[in-house]
Amino acid sequence: MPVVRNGGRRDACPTTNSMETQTALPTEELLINMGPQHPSTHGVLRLVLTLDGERVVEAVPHIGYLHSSMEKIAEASTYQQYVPYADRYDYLNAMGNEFAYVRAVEKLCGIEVTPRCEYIRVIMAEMNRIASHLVYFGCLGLDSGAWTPFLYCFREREVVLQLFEDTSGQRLLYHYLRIGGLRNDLPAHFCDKLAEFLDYFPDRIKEYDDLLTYNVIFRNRLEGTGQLSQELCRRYSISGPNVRGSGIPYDVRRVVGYSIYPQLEFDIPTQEEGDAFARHLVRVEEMRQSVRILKQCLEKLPEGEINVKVPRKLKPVVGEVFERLESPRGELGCYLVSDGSEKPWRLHWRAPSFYNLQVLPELVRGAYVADIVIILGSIDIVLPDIDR
Amino acid sequence: MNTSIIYAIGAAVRAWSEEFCQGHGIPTLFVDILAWGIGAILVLVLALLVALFIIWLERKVSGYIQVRLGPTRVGPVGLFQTAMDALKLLQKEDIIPQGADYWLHLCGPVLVFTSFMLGFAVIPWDVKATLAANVDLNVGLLYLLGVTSVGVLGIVMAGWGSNNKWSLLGAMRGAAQIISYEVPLLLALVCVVMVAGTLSLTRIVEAQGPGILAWYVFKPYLWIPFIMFIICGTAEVNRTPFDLPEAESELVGGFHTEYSGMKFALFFLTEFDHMWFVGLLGAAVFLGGWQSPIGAADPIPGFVWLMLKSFAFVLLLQWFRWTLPRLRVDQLMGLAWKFLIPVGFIALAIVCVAVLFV
Amino acid sequence: MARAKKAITSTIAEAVVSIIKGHWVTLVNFWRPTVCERYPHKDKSLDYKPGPGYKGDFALITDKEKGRLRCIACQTCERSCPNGCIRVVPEGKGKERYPAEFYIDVGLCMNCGICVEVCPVDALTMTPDYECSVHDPRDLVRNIEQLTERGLEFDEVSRVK
Amino acid sequence: MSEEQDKGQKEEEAARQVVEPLPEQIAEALGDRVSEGGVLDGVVHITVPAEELADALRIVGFEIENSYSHLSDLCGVDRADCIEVVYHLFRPMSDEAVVVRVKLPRGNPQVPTATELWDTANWAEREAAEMYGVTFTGHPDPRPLLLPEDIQGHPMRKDWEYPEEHPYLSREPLHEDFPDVVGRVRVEAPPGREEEIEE
Repeated sequence: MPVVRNGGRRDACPTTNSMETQTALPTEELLINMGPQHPSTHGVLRLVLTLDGERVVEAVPHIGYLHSSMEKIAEASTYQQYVPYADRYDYLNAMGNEFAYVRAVEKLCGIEVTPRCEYIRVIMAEMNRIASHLVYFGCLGLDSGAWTPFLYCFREREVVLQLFEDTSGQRLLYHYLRIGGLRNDLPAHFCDKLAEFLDYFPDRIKEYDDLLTYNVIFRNRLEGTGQLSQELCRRYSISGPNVRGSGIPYDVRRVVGYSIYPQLEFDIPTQEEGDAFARHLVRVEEMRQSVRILKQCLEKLPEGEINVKVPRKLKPVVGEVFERLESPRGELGCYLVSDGSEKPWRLHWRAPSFYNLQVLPELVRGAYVADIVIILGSIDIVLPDIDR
Repeated sequence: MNTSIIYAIGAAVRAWSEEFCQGHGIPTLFVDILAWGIGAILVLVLALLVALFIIWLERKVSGYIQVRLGPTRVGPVGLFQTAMDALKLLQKEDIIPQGADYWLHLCGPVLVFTSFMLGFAVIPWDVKATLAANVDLNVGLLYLLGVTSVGVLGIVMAGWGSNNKWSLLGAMRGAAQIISYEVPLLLALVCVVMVAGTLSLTRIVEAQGPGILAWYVFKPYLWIPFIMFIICGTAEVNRTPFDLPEAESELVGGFHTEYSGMKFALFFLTEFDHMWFVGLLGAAVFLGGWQSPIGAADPIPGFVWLMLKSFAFVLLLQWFRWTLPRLRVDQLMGLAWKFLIPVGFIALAIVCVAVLFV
Repeated sequence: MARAKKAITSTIAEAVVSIIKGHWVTLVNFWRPTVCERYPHKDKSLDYKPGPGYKGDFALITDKEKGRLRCIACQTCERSCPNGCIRVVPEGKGKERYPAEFYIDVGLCMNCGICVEVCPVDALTMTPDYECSVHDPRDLVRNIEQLTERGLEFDEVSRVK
Repeated sequence: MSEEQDKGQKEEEAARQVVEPLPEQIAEALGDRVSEGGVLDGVVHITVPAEELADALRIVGFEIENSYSHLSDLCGVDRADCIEVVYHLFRPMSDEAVVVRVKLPRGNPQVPTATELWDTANWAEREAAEMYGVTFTGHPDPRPLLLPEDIQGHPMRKDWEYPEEHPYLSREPLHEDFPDVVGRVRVEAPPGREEEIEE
């Protein structure tokens, strides 16, 4: 009598079929905890895996280990005081988070910022996108067993972080954007240093591609792994490079056209295949597009004031606003409800990783254990972003 | 050069043993045991020292490849860093997890370490100098492969005995991988055996004659076996791109997850010594062992040449490790069974033809 | 959309080329200058100091002419700190108001710099000192003596130039 | 703030309060399911009663032409007099939004789940459920998501209070000068091993 395994999900594991008809050996599924302490879960994520040999039958993610009550803190602090907290939940995209929050508050208060300020904000956001994608690239290399790309990516990221440090005084959690402006203008050497970096960075991307992206082992690991169909994308509200890897050119920078993005020329890279390799290629291409955007920004960067006058006691009108922008991980939303007082009544982050991670059980079903880390890496999550 | 320093040391040890036994009235049977015992201790010490050096080298090579510095603090250019690490590991508490099988847990690393140390018995260090001084085992290659494959058992014991599911997965992968890759490795070596006409490692080296062009690696019909040997050798020592049994990003260390202190150090030493061992084997089989590249009239001792050649292999494996990502388990099996083994048979056929007609 | 399978010969050729390319990259980088520094063993060339405007440890600026702290103990920084890591104990009234005690818990601080920005008399600054490690978390609370001493080097608030 | 500015802001506020009527397409499709609705700053706001929510979401999200099928965000809001669940729907590849909201009583807020329409609502609903105490009827996996199992009440509600006693968190200040900074992690030895951890 054939043994029924996989909880009736036999179709998900095609290679085990022939084995089952031939042997009647009783086998057991292996229940195993991946995380919370695991090097490849990118933080403190716990996956409860049911394994059939090396095949995944079911994966249940457990989150909340890094929950830090970011939304409750917002209700207890004033609008200005919350800006440094906005850095802290998606720490790889601190500038982007500040950008989203500051834009939401400005929209609520009807504040128009100066053109130079907008340009500098976009420069910062795009530099942060490069830094974030570099971390992604290096970590995916680590997940797939290649150590060296990680160090190379961090070498280049170091340049970006140094520029951030010179500008904002911090390397990771900047608190550079202010409601109605910025902390300070760019330092004197900023534009030259950035232009120098932008000159050699595309060559370095090519080097990474030679080292990792087009390596045959890496390609074989990624191609066909974690197939994300357009239907899944819709059902799970996937956004960012993940959805673009499935052939949907959905980019909030283009769709909403916030800030000065409509005045800049850049492509939305897409790939049709929807597997981990497609998502990887999209991210690599996005780094090149960010370089393009940054070059245009440096060219067009207007002179002038960076700050507009904002009352120290900021009291927006009663109302609410949902501000979306494109973080490196996808659609970042900031839902802000004001009751007319100095403090936000309610702040909710539409965190891209939170929505993107939910699709993981669908993607890893039937895959190998080794594929889990690849799929997780290719979705590019940040755990504090999920738990907030 | 008919004799060598290593041979002279071996002969001196033997002479001393004979004298010692006669002087104390010990039966002559123990002369061999004493002489080989001293030789074995010398090789063990050498192997440990080389392992320390290779670990340092690995750190430095990886450091420079990754635009880092590697160890710099302990000793000149951090040379004593690994010795200090070994000391630290010696001091550490030996943790045995709850529910672990004590004896399996203990025997795993010991068996892994022992099995490949036995392989050093037949490595030809220099002219006429194996571990047993002038004794040459005529089935050396067979013995070597047989002894080293016992190490798989140690890995499985370690994985099963740890009572950890990740370790178990790592051990299963390790067993499958090492057994699979022994087949193409054997095919590659059989090609060499056919060309040399002997299973004795000493004779294989001797058959490669003096001078660089006589080495087997420069015979076109042995190129495919040579590349296969490199691939399978990397797989046998569980190094990237074949480090699936350990796979720190997937299995959190695999079969040695639960080990600490000296038992972990044994695994660690074994991995790096094993790498050197593969280098020695490769040097002996393909690069002419102790043979000098410029012919017989070379004043440099053959032992030095052997070391240089084996370290070239070690550096190559390190270069692989810090460049390539890891294969997935099904791709690993596919590479062995669907690609390397058919290619091995083709290579064997080519070598047959070459041996008959060249 | 699944990927198309390739012919085995082109796969092998591509594989070999890709692996050689990867090794070339690592070989090139082997000879590139390293980016690591032997922190905290500072060699002469590695004496890193962050630029002005760095949000490091705190200092209270002394008004050199009057020979007293600029701080007027208005407690604006205390009120505006998001984490509540500043305590100021004022003494005196009107123009004679000065801080008797000034505590900053650097362990609680998140280096946002709001306190420096809101200061009406530019009395508080953040310095480029980034080495704040201590063995006891209680030592992370800076008192007025430490803040004043550190501030003697500064005439103005450290700002990005 | 000067008077002029104040006046300007009030005018602006008044301008913002002008609500345009719902677009015909949505108004027709939803019929009398909508209890409140209008367009503010180009965003369609709809309030529906809890029992009509499932239908309303299906109609707006999938059945009308050019439907708003991208569920961008789902969250709860404490409105003092009621608990609100807010759904931010967007047209795919555009910035046109519909905000569907449902007002629920504070006592026993119940609302049908949206997981059948969007799988992504799964975690978002779990988060709203534990933070605001909203019961999503028909939810396939109604476990708590982010918070520890032993937490009392629903912390994002405005009337929630920090518990006096907590097993892991101490209310004692670390430093005497910061008496109100509490909530640091308390190191406590497990029972029977007290002597191993020294203060």
